[in-house]
Amino acid sequence: MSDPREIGRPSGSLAAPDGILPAGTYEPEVLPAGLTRAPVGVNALATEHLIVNMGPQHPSTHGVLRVLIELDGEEVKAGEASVGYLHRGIEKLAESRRYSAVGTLMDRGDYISGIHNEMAFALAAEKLIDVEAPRRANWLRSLMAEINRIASHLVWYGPMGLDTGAMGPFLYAMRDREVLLDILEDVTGQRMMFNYVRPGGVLADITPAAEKKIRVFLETFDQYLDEHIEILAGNEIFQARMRGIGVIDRERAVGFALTGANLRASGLSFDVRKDRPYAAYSELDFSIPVAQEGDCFARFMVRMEEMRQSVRMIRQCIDGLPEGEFTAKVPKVLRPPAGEAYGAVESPRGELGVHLISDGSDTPYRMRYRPPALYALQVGESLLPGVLLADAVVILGSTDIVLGEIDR
Amino acid sequence: MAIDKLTGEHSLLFIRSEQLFDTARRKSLWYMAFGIACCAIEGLMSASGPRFDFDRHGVFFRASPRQADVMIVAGTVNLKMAETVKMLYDQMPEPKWVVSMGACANTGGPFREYPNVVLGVDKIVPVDVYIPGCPPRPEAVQYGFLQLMEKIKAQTEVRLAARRDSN
Amino acid sequence: MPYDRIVLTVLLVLGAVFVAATLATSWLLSPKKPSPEKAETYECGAEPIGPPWVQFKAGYYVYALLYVIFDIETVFLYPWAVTFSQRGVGWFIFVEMVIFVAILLGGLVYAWKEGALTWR
Amino acid sequence: MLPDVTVTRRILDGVGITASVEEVAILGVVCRVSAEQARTALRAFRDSDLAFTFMVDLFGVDTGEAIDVVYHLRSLARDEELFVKAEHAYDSALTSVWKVFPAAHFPERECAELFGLKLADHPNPQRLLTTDGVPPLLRKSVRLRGPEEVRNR
Repeated sequence: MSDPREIGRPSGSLAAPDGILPAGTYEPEVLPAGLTRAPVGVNALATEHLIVNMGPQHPSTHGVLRVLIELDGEEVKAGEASVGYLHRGIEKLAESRRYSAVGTLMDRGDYISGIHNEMAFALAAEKLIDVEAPRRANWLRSLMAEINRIASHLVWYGPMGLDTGAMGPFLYAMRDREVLLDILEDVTGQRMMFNYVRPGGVLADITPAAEKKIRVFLETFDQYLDEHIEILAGNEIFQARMRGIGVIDRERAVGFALTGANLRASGLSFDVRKDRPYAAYSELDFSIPVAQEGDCFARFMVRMEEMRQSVRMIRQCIDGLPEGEFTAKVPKVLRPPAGEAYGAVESPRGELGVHLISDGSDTPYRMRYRPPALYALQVGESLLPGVLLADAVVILGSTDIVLGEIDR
Repeated sequence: MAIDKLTGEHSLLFIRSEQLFDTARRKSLWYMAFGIACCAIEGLMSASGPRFDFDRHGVFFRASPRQADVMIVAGTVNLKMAETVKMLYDQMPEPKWVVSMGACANTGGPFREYPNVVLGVDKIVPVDVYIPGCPPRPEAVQYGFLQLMEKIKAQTEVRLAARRDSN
Repeated sequence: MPYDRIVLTVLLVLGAVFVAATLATSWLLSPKKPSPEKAETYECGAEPIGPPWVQFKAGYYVYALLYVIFDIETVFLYPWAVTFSQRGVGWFIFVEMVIFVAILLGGLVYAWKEGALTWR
Repeated sequence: MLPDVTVTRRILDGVGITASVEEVAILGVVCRVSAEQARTALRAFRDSDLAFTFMVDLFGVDTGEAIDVVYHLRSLARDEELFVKAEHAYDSALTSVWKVFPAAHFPERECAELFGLKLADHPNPQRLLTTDGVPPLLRKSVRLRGPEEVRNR
């Protein structure tokens, strides 16, 4: 029997020694940058690295993300994210859609928080045609956005429990999310692809049935939220898995252009709702949760606290909903004058911006969709070297990435 | 089946057993958690969540294709994803079925004009049940699975009828 | 044959038959359609990169070894615990078992100090 | 909210770049630079007292005769925003500003791939979103599929 190490060594050509491995599974000649195979000529105790695909179909990559991980036993030596498995050309298709129809494309960008996407596009379009949405429309927008934010945070919170090995929180999260989806469906008519926020205002007014459901939700959710925090955050195994893992310091956060809860967990309190107020956020009183450590647990607690603030805002929106029109007089086919505008929104994943360039025709000339999750993935990828494999999963989960937004 | 080697492919003895096995297969269709896009959140997460509970139909998600009977293609399949879909389909053990969920997987959906999107997953793998909608409601996904169970039962009848005529 | 011998043989026979029966049924009844694509290693739907037969980290092997040692120790504890109360002179047997466990614990402490249990 | 135009022009002159800096109607202050000077301009803005340390976004626009790569900068300290546009000819090279703003790693790969530019001194110059052989899709010259092609799929 020849030396077993010899069998595994790639012998120049891609052909495998007979019978051990079918030819196809050998490594392609060009390795992705950043991944280096272990040095050839292994001395007695040194270990060779194994390149593993945490591939497109993986329960804990929150979508079709493929991460090539170079493993030395349990320790990740290098990692490279390969995206593009859900690239559907939202920006290119928007160039051939009318302004009222681009909202449907934006819903399917970050498919968990559709209201925020539509609002980003609506704000940019309104800046171009210089129309201000009426006050009631702005309050309805903030109300729906905060409901959508809690639903989106719950979709992040459930799998966060799964990533750290807790099956229970996922079911609690889905139970509360169904209540929110019912409210969204009553008002907008759809559970996920709302097409509710249009340039100039919103689609429809809030129905009394939805208002009653919101009040019922407000009474119970605070207690549920404490229950969520106690179940997961109080658990010391969860804390051991999250505290001190994936620390992002302030310079790395700014350098990698992080936004949203990821940035606020590293100590910088930049929030589009406070620094660039839109919709009704200037009239609502809410605080921005900021943590200093910048590790996975800080990101977790910042998002849980954001849900509590959203409940506070929903209560204010419901009680103080002003009277009046819910949409401004806007022509059915928008033809904004030639120009450029940038509209930004605080989506659950960060600052979601739409840079709209119009040339006077009824379809946008160019629409750039700023994906906050793409920058979160970049930081996640840069944190991988030197981390245990189980922690790599937790880091990617804690940055709350959605592949629909990264691939657009 | 291997036992058929002992008693011949069309043996009369095992007609009843095939129906028995298909009933067992119908009542426990395990799908491969293969969510690509928005349909995954609606069809896999919400449908298997506590409210629209999929488990009552015996439908449960499995992470790997080795233990899955059904492959749900929930989302848009683009050129980069096509090889993965084909590879995963090949790696599933027989008997296997494919459910194409959502307008994107059926025929390209709202992104059909984009050259990078494959116009429907049936260009890559044979599809048994198409579920319309963008995204289809969780009830629609469960109705799609019930139709798949009917289809499995119907396939067995067709095979048995063919066998009865041939003898 | 004395009564307990019969019980033991029946137990062994039943175990063997049960295992053989389940394996045989699944081999007989499951449809077999092998194909080269199906034989590929499943790596999340992507092409596996690099040969899997690499010189792997020894940590896993040491973990498994420690587990096997303590597994056998518990196997020895069972008969001792069952017969412990029936015998007259309990003390002697108790001290003997404590020595046995102590020796194994010595091994564990050595492994722990050598860093066999840490992952890095 | 808007940086002072004369201060911006002074920073650029300090680095030896004569570029047009003007205030566009809705957008804000836009500074046009040539492709080669893009990196030095960005480094100057980042290290200047205006402190544009946060790169919000990087994307391309096909303006018919060339490709405008737009760098959207933000100064967290002074809460100001600035757009730097660098004009690149078709199929020219996009020099990476990865050392100035690490956030530009992925967007540059995507912009180069969807607009058909080549990547110069980039840590991982591979395609980000599409597979090899897919044309530069965001260019105006690449058409979408027609209705009949979609109908008889």
